[in-house]
Amino acid sequence: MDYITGQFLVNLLMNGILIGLIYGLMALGLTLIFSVLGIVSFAHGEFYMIGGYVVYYLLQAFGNLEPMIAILIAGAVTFVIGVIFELLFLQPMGKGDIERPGEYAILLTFGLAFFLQHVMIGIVGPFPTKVDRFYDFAEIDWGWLRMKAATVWFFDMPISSSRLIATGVAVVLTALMIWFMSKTWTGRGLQAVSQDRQAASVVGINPSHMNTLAFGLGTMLAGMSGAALVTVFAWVPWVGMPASSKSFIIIVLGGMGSMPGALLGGLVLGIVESFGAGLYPDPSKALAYKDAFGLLVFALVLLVKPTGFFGRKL
Amino acid sequence: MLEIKDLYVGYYSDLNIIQGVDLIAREQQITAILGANGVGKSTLLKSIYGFLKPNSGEIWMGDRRVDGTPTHELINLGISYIPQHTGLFKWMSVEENIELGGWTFRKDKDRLKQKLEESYERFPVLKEKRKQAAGELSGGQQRMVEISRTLMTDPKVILVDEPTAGLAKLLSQDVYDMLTDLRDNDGLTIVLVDQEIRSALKVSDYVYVLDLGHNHFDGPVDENIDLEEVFWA
Amino acid sequence: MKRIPIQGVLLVLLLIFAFAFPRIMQGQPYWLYVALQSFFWAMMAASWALLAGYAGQFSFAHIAFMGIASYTSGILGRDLGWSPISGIILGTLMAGLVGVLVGYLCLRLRRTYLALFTIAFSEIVRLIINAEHEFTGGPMGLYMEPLLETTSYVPTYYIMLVALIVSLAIMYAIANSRLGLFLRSIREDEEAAAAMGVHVVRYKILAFVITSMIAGIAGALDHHIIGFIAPNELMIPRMSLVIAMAVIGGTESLISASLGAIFIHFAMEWLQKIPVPASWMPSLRENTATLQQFGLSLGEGYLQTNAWRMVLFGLMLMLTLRFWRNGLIQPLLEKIGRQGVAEETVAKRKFSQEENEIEGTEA
Amino acid sequence: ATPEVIEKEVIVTVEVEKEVEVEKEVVVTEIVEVEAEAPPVGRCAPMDAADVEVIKIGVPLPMSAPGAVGGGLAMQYAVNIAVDQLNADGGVLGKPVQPVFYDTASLPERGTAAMEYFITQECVVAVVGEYHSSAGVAEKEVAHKYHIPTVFAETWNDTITGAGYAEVFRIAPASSMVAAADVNYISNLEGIEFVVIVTENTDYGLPAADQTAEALATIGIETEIYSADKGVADYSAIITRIQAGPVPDIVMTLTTGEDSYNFENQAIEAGLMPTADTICIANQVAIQPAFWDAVPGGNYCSFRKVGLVPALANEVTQTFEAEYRKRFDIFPESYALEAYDAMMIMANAIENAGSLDPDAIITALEATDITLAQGRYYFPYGSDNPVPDDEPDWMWHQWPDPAVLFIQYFEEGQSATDAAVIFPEVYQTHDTFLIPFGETP
Amino acid sequence: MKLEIKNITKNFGGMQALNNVELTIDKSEIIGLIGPNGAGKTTLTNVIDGVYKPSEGEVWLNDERIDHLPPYKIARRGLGRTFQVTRAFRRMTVMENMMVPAMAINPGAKRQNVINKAQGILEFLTFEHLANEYGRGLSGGQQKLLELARLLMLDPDFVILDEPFAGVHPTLQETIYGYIDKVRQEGKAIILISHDMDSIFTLSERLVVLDFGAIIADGNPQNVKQDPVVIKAYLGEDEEEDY
Ligand SMILES: Nc1ncnc2c1ncn2[C@@H]1O[C@H](COP(=O)(O)OP(=O)(O)OP(=O)(O)O)[C@@H](O)[C@H]1O
Ligand SMILES: Nc1ncnc2c1ncn2[C@@H]1O[C@H](COP(=O)(O)OP(=O)(O)OP(=O)(O)O)[C@@H](O)[C@H]1O
Ligand SMILES: [Mg+2]
Ligand SMILES: [Mg+2]
Repeated sequence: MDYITGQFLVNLLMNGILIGLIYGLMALGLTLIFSVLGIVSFAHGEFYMIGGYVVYYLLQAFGNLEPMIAILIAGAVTFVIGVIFELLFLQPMGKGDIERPGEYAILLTFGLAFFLQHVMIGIVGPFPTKVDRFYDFAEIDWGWLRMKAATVWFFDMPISSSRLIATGVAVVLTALMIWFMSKTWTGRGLQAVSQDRQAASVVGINPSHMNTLAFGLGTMLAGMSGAALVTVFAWVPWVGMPASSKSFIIIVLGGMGSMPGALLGGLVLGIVESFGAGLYPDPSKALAYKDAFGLLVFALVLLVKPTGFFGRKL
Repeated sequence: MLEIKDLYVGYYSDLNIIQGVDLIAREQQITAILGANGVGKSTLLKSIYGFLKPNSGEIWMGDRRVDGTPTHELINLGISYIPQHTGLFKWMSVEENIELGGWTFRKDKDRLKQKLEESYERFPVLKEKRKQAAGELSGGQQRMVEISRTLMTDPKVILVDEPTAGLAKLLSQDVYDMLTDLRDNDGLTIVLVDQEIRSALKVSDYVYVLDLGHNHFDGPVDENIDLEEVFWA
Repeated sequence: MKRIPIQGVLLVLLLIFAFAFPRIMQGQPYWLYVALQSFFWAMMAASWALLAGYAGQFSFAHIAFMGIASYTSGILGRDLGWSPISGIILGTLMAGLVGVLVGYLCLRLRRTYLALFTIAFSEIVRLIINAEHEFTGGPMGLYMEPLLETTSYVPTYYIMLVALIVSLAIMYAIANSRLGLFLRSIREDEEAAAAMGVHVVRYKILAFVITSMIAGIAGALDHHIIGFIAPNELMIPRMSLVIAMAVIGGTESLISASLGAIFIHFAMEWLQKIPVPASWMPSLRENTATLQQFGLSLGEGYLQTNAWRMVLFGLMLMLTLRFWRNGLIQPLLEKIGRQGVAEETVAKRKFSQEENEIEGTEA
Repeated sequence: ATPEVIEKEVIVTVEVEKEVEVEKEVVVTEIVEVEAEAPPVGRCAPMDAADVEVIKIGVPLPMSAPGAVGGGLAMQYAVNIAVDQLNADGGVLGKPVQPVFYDTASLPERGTAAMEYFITQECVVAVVGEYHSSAGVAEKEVAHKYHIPTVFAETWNDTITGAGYAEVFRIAPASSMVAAADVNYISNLEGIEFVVIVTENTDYGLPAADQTAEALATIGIETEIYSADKGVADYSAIITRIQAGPVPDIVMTLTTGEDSYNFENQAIEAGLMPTADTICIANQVAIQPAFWDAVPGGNYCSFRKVGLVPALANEVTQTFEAEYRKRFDIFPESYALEAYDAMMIMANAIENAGSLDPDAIITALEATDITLAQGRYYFPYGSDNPVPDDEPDWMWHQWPDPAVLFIQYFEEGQSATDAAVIFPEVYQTHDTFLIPFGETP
Repeated sequence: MKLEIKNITKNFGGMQALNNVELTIDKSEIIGLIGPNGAGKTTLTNVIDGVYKPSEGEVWLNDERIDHLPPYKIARRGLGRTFQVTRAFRRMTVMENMMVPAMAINPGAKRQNVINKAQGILEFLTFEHLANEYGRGLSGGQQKLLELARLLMLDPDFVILDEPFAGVHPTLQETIYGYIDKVRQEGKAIILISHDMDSIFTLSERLVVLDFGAIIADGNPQNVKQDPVVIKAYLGEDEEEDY
């Protein structure tokens, strides 16, 4: 236990915050889908996976493509796939033909997850690939802040630069989404549908379109987060499965359907996992239980406050 | 204005709830649709408003045939619907709720602003509460928001389903006053489904009584109206 | 009403077929083995259908109960030398006990929240079994003493078949008793049910206990037959498979759900290779290299799908849900057996209308 | 296939009836004997190659979750390469060879199903393959039950061969062998006192880590094991934790695939390894070019490789590698090489046996002496030469020398072929057990 | 037959829905409970019924404290209520809907007896032709009737009717009047919540008025009707009676 020092705890916290923002990025799209369609997509991670691969192959083909553009293209690709899927399979749900849409959607997206994942295995093969960090940092040394191409030291605490970039993307995307949802007409239309479908159609909003749009935007965000994170993690066709389960946890922690909630939920999860794994007495099991710590907090939150931190009260 | 010809609608393929109903909602009048429970009044409204697809028959709006038109497009034709239970966006502010009523002309900022002002003039309470979440309002105020939202689009016809069920007397009086006001001052055509037969008769100009899927009785509301037929069940 | 016997006749035929199966499949132990595994899935799917379809508890914890019972029995056998039978009994009780706990914790959770909570529960169970390998065998798995000292699948086939029939009978009785009625009323509206005097807490927990015990006994039996269990079997995709089976069969009927499971299990086996018309073979053979590139391979008159099997499965699940929303088997059974409620209502309504009309003309 | 089965059964019952006629008291024991000796009903492979059109060989592999799909698909492709080569050379016993694949998904239950399917439905003559021990342990039982010769390609669990079944052979190392090799290497380094092992929580990783730790303890080296579930993408918490403790002399990665890349990359970015004080031993997937994309700072990491040095690859290896690259464009992993070799060994044994009789094939397998992609294969202990008391049980039908090499990169982006072989001494390319951090040999 | 509501307060977050409500009912009578929308009438029902736990105060039924009992126990002690917003079991038939309360309170009940009883009630409420219709296939008014039908199956000694007339056709309202009369004659107590003043004044023997969660009047209907506070809060000035 003598390894537990102040510096150690600060490092754990810092790790937790960074990975937490990244987790938040993963969950952003899922929370949008949940808020409008009222469903959890089990294929969320697969769109995340596809986003990553799109960037990988784009950068393979056009080596000097601006990475941020690659991220946008990845978003466009997953948007299209999401829209097609929604039109083919989720539309009857919007029409109110489905008795229990939540469960219907869980199963349907589970089938989609299977489908996408194994098709990708067939196409790209099962071996891990990865994209190197998008940008090299300039070299500086100010004592408290040192930077090198791949790593930044903040008060002697090493932080990977690709993670920093990904968290930057996370914050920007979340801000954009919040702005979009509250300030644009389309965003308000989405909100309206999420709160009362019938009323929305009574004012002239086409709820089916909004459903399609929301699902597409959700998968787009999933794709973009994958695109940003393919520099952080090694990529395989099944990389989406843990991303999905993390996202489930996060949207519940943050309050289903809340955008800032997604980031906050991600932070909580990241910090809990970090401290759990850092402080669990038996080192050989510390990491084995890392997911369990998150799940435990998740279960507790569900039991104590099912609406999450940012959940709607009414 | 709104005309229904020999309409057949149902929930199962081989059973029509509405079996050959004919109905005309005359311009600038309140047309009441009455009848026992389960005769198909709500079903009729739902089919006019595109939630249910007619099996046969026609629905005309002016000289345009509208059966089969999706709900969100009807609004462009000037038909609006106030369902029985309030359908507000509970977590949005009052102002956002009313503004969303202007969805179909959302690009036209000036018109939006003007219509919003009109709503506030009609219901000054709402102006005070405009930043409050709609779900926190009392039942009557929620009705006001809903009506304001419906009026944003300048509809020609409004369909209203049991607007006062469960409303306190004072409030339901307000609602009926509002309906007559809309007819008299804004020139709207109103189709009213109600079980509050007495109150409905007081405000309406023409009444239809339905019997299990059929027309049973209809006639203008005046001193000569056959009350027996209206209360028939 | 008079058509109900058809369903009964079908059931009897089905039973006769099931009991005769080992004779029909004599010398084909593979199909016997597949069948006995399918009974395991059928028990899982049917008990899940009781929990989700009747009681409305869309839970992912079922696979964990299966695992808890199996591991309990396996560990008792390994450390204390308990016989499989006593192990299975205690394991089942253990699953029931944990069922009480989970049922209790889930009291306040509905729908998607319940699904997510139970996923978390299942994962925690699996992670613990995986991590505490000194005790559970961890990822290396745990040997389970064989149920019978025989390599033939005939006796084990009958054991699983009887287990399935008995558990179905029990669940059928439950579903059609007061308990079933209460469970459905709870599914529809808990508060209203409570206001009518239904002891919601008790019945909800009871639903968890009963179904998790059936999952438990299915798992413990099956793993004593396999002789081995590994934590991988508790993974969420396997639970999703159970749910898919029940849904494809139809969640509101136990028989449908179990037939769905048997059907899917056989279909998944069958999908290992799909037959190809002889006329295709030459052109396929020319492209063997390409096929191999994508993980497909050729046999005589068939194509081995291997990894693509899962793609087909995903597609099948999506299409079934989309186009046969009540499952594949349940509507079939309803068609054969009984007029739908809708039709009955239609008839009655028409009748009452006619009566009205007659009265009308008389008056 | 079915008609043969029925015939067989008839024979068995007739025999029993005959006994009954002879004498009642003997009957009981006789029946038992007959039943015990009769091959279990269902096995349908013929004994004579003349009776078949193709010789079928079963190949159980994980091709869906929770199995390691990557391993399964690579091995499937490798087996196909082997079969194509065999058939191009005229097949076995003049008949073409046909592999029959089955997805076992790392589950024991699927393993049993696979074997039953191969043996009773497809009438395979032999079985080769499997990646996961968890499925393998179940498969070996069925192989034993039907007396079907089986060569396991990549299942490390000691008990696979430890059970001593006549039918079961293995060309992958037993996990104890790998642990021994690790310890052997580490004991050759100087000043090693504290080793950190990061392992995955699987049937491969945990036993490997435990055995290594145990063996290191015998030479006085302290170890600390961190185990993680597959798919844990973020290792920062325990990297921080390792850094907070005493500086390890070695950090050894026993996670596989993308997980190892993630750990190594994060550990390197955090400055945990490799440093002047800490040696980095990466997982064997470091052999792939993708390693440099995934772990850009991975220079001076060494990794363990089972099988021949790329530089020393023989002709078979090279031909195979060329074929393999057509699909995956990467250097074949050891399990791909093993799958290829396993199929070749089996074909060779059938050819030598001159018949499809399992006993003949097993005898031929025991007499294997052939050089393939991974080196020269032979099985020192078998029915003629039982495992001696001073050797562990799992040496039964076990290929004793899968080469376990340590290779180290010393230039960024270096190809595995150019990297330095540092252990064992015989293969050393730079006369050293370790190229110190930052130095060029 | 005694229901005592002692000093009940109920808060939702910062909102006080009930404020020190005191009410005693100790003989079989029909009590009209009225008040503006949002006054707390339904909330009071829910507190009595055990759906909500009161923030403060106690509820006693026949000298037993019931405010901490779960709803099903309260139902079994003979207190039944209907829901203002109807809550039919949507995927169960009308018959099954009605079997639930009967079987829940009487474990030994014979299925056939229950069905017979239900049949009788359905006839009484004139929708026996819908016995096999699913709950979701009922019209708004029919769902109201189903609420009542289930209550009849429960056969409680103490009945709370929350807006039984809203959306129900006048002819059927008469039927419900008939039911209320019958129950009254059996010596049971009824709390009737309604905004339909005609019905309230016709039926009730005692009137309780809630406003902002507090009782502002309690007594003889004729007196309450004249109470200026009540008129201001709820009834309004123009008391006209036609038809
Ligand atoms: N979703 C549905 N599925 C099947 N049948 C339905 C459905 N909704 C209504 N019905 C049937 O249609 C008939 C008419 O229903 P509708 O709701 O139109 O009645 P209504 O005239 O509005 O009655 P009320 O005054 O009680 O609201 C009812 O008898 C009911 O059984
Ligand atoms: N679950 C709840 N959470 C928060 N506030 C609530 C809740 N239930 C009721 N309220 C609030 O309590 C107040 C009283 O509501 P209640 O339903 O008891 O009114 P009521 O007298 O029955 O009105 P109505 O005549 O419209 O049915 C209202 O302001 C309502 O918004
Ligand atoms: Mg209606
Ligand atoms: Mg109320």
